[in-house]
Amino acid sequence: MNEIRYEAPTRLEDAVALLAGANGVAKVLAGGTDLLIQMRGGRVAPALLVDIKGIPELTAIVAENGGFRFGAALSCMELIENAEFAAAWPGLTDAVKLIGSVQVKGRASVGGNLCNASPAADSVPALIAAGAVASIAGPGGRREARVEDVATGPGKTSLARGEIVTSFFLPRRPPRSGDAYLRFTPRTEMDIAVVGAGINLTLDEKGVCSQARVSLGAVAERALLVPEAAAALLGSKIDAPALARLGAAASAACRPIDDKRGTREFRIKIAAVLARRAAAIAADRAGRKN
Amino acid sequence: MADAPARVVLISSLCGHYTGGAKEFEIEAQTLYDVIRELDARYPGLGEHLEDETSVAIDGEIHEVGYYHQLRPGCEIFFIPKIEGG
Amino acid sequence: MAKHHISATLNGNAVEYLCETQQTLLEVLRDELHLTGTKEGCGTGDCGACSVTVDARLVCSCLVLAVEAQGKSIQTIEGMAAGEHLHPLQRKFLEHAALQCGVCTPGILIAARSLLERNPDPTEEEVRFWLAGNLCRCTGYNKIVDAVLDAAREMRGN
Amino acid sequence: MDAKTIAPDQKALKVVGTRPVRPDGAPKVTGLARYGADFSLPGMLWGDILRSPHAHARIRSIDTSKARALPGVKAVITAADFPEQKYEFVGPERVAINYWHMTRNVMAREKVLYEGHAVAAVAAVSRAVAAAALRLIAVDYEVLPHVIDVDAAMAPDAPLLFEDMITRGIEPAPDKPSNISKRVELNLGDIEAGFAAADEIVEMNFKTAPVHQGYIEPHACLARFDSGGQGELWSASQGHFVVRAYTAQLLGMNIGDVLVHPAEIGGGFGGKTVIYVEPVAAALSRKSGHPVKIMMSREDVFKATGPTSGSSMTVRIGVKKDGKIVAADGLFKFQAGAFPGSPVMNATMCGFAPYNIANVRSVGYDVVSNRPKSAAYRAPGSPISAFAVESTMDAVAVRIGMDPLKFRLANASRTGTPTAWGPKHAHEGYAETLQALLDHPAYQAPLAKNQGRGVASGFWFNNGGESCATVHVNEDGTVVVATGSMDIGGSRASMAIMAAETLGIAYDRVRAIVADTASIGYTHVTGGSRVTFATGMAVVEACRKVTAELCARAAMIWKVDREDAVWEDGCARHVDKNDKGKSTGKFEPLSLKAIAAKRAVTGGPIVAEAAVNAGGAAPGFASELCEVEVDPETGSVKVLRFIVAQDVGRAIHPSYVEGQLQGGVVQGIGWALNEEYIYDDAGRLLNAGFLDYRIPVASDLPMIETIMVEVPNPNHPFGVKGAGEVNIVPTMAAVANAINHAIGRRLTELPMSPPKVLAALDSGAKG
Repeated sequence: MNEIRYEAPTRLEDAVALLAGANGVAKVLAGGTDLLIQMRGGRVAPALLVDIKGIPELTAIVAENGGFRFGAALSCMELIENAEFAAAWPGLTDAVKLIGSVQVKGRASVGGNLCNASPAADSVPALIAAGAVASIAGPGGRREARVEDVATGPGKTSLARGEIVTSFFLPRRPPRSGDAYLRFTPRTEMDIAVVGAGINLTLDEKGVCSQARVSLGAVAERALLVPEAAAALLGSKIDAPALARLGAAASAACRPIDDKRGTREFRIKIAAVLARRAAAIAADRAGRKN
Repeated sequence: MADAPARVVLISSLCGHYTGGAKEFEIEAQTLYDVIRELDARYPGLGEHLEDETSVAIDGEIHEVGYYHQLRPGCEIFFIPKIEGG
Repeated sequence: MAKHHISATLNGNAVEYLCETQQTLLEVLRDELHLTGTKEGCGTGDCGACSVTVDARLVCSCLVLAVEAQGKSIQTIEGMAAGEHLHPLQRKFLEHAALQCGVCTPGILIAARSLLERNPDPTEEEVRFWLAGNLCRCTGYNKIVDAVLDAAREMRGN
Repeated sequence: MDAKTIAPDQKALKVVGTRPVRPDGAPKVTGLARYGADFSLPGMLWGDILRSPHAHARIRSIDTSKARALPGVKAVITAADFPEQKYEFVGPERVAINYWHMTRNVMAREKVLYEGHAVAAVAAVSRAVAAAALRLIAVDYEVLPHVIDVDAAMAPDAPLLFEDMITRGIEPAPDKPSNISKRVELNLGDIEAGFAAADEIVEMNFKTAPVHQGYIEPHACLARFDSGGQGELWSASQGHFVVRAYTAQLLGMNIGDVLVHPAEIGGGFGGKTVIYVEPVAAALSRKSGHPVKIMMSREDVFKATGPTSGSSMTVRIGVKKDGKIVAADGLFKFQAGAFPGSPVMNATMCGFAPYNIANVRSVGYDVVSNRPKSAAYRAPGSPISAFAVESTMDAVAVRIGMDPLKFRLANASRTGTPTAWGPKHAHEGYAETLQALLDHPAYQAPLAKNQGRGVASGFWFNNGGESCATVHVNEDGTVVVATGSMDIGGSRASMAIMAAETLGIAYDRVRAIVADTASIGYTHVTGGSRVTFATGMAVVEACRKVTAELCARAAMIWKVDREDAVWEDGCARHVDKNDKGKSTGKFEPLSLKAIAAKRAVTGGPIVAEAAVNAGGAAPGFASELCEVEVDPETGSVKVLRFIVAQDVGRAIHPSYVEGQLQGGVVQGIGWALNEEYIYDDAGRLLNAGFLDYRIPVASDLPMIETIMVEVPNPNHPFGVKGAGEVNIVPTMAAVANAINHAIGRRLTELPMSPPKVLAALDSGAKG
């Protein structure tokens, strides 16, 4: 039996040093809800596990420049139980609520959801739409990256050896902004997104869309930022024609596969439906007058 | 005294195997034992098949095959497939 | 190999155990500590039969490494009743016949208690969504939801 | 949750029909109850099983030497460690026990026939060592072409699982082998003349996916077998007596040398009436000289244990304009899995059973393919044919513009109605379930856009059969009732209720237990909805022997003739047999407790046993109403409301009967909407887990409303018919008919998952 070393450092630099200096496969352990299943299934056989939950800044949630910063290893339950955060980012909160069961959310983290790099990760399209920035620490020091630039493909990230995503920053939004995330699954819960759509937008005094970000999940090798879809909303009152253009742009951006969770054709159709519905919810949250 | 004989029907599609296709019989019997013995006498091996592989409906009531079943004069007996539940 | 020596609190009592890194909390609870009330239904966090709380947080013990429990407080089904006095949820599950085979019951009771600690007056929909991570194949969930709502009513004292 | 008793009570019942707490309740809510995986013994080893990565392959050789050499490994076995079984001829009607097949399913011999098929097993000092040892076993496979789908498996050029299998049930026998293990046919009347007389004929084709029973407890057992040729098993099954018989047979042991302890069972639904791990653990224990525990993983449960069959079906129904059905024709092709034995015979029998039809033909095929061998699942076979028949019935009702419940009522079978399998129906109950739905306000309630309402019905043979019970009167007048029936959902409570009722004492004076295979006589499986009926009859008979004995003891105490003592309301009372058995009042009645106190001086312990082969089980009928809302943009179906009306004969413990109805319906909803096996091109299962094999979760469902129709069965002392199975029979069709009502599209393939519903919406085809 090959031994697995377990370390639970309380200082970030120690964690980085452990990961950078490891010989053999080294894995970051946050919630473990993906990693433990991969280990059980024999898909990963790490020589070292670095448990980062003991590092204070990785499980903190703080206000920063009118925005929010939360630790990458903070459990989903702790995040969604934060009333201020839920009020400020209802769409992202909805997305995090959809990550597995209450039990899974009691362990799983948004950092893990991103770094596991599943194209279907629920929090990722919502983070991308929100314009979230990931803080990363590594042997070369600290850096920042847009969330859409972290995952590069199924199970693959742009993180260098020894790098850890430490926290996410969500900037303050202009007034009359709203975000929403919707996903499609056959069951109401305990399911993996067949398609996910995250939208974050801002309306001007007249109710015209002045800013928008649209992101789609599970329709490509990674969650996509879809500027063409956002463009369909800009300058509109999120009315029927704009929503139709949004749906068309969303479908056009899809490059999905057939798999056990959905067909290519189905995903392309549903992407349009969810994008339209998410945009309507976001607009209402932004205070649109109907 | 000659009671009305029992009407005996074999619906088991296997029975053709033993009876060369014959399916309906009239048999003088007081108990199911008499019926099974009589059929086995006519078609050697059929008796054991009926005991092991079928259930029996006597006037519509379904039972496990048993020698002890008393038969009323003129009753209807169907040997039917065994039902396996979940 | 060198095993980890873990000190934790289990159902209110200090406990120590040895474990290997890859051993889950579920495995240690059942195989080392012989508390078999916590069940393995899937081993992948999809059925909730192994639900326990760690520092009052509801989790699947199949998705927690035993080594992670160092210094933590673990609650299992064996610690739910106070001596001979059943927890109201346990009593209501019996009164409502909310179990058939009963193998999912310990996990559901732990999950339901965790819900009522946060939300003493849940709606039927809130109960159904909170318990979505606990599969039951026998009951269709009806009587489980009834029992949880009734227990909540009693615990609120009306 | 109202219970509707159709027939008036023959006599007032005091305990039957009440809802007491089950005797085994407290251990099950405190975690103390012990299930299959919860037993351990000193020196115990962990067993693990190596499984085939291929759907179909010939085993050239297995090299276990490296595994045996690994420190901590105490035994390694393959099929060579099990005696060969002789090929037994069994009739094509039966879901039969064929040990030649069974031993090969437990451990592959010449070939592996599905991904997950067991090929070898190890026992080691830890789970980790056992897992490592499996990786050291080298199996040389010759991979063969495979076939998954039933229609493909029936094609003339299909790869053969058994090169010498000749279809049974066809005279003369075919000269070529095939994957078709048997053909069955039932006939009533003249099918061609029937259709010739029809004004309208509807014919439709259907496909259903295999679905797993989905019990939450994976198969698990602990075995302690010794070199002296004896052994003990702690096993969670639906029948510890059949586990004993099968295990003894597969190990070449005498039945009497195997003792099986009934662990609590974590769900079965038919899937635990067969064995997988028990003989393997036993063989490992015998070889290693240590106790051995095996727990299946959830992945193994999906890949290697029996789902119910998938199917391909055609149903044709002919009617007169007035709604009278004149002919019905069904073709049912069932996947048996890797070995013969699908429930297709049940399907052919049950499909048209609810209806009075003069001309019926029902043809079934049992077909093997490279997937796990099918096992029983809740009313095996009947829900599958009912999906086809009840969907077609709905289409016929639409075609002739008749209310679907009234259409069924007009054709409902009653006592004396002939059946396709021969005998006439001997019991009522179906029409009452239809009437219960017709009378329900929900049936006429308005529906919103994209909502629809559907109904369907079903039939199932509740079973009887062999059961044993022992009743002991304790020194203090309490009573122990022991039976051989595994308690899978409250049967201890129903046994205690029937005993208390018969003895005339309080429920809490009776304790019901499940005895091991050495402590009670043979009792058939907990399945076929038979326990409350058959084992209940044994319990009542044993209690009556006890009351007779109590009367004899009372007569001795009073020094009167035996015939002058009768048992009434829990007491022996003195009567005058010469005066029409009038009560004399000469002696104070003697309670059970009082007589128990005198047991020694009146002859010693008061104990009675009863062994029955229960006959006269009455069939179960159910009718169901489903309301759905369909999302026209995604094809997602939400069940808004569900009502099940089932004839249960009599509900002994109504809460547990309601639970059976609710549970069966929800399993049917999963079967209807999401559950399926997804295979890749190599025949490997892609969704072997609860994440992607989607059984319903609490938030998917509404409350399931139950109507317990009670038309008592005169053949049971309390009128029991059986409640466990028929509730799942109509469900898939009820959902499909509701979807058709909502969107005007007839879904004919299960599951009716969102992509299929959306495709139907996008296609022009109106249902």
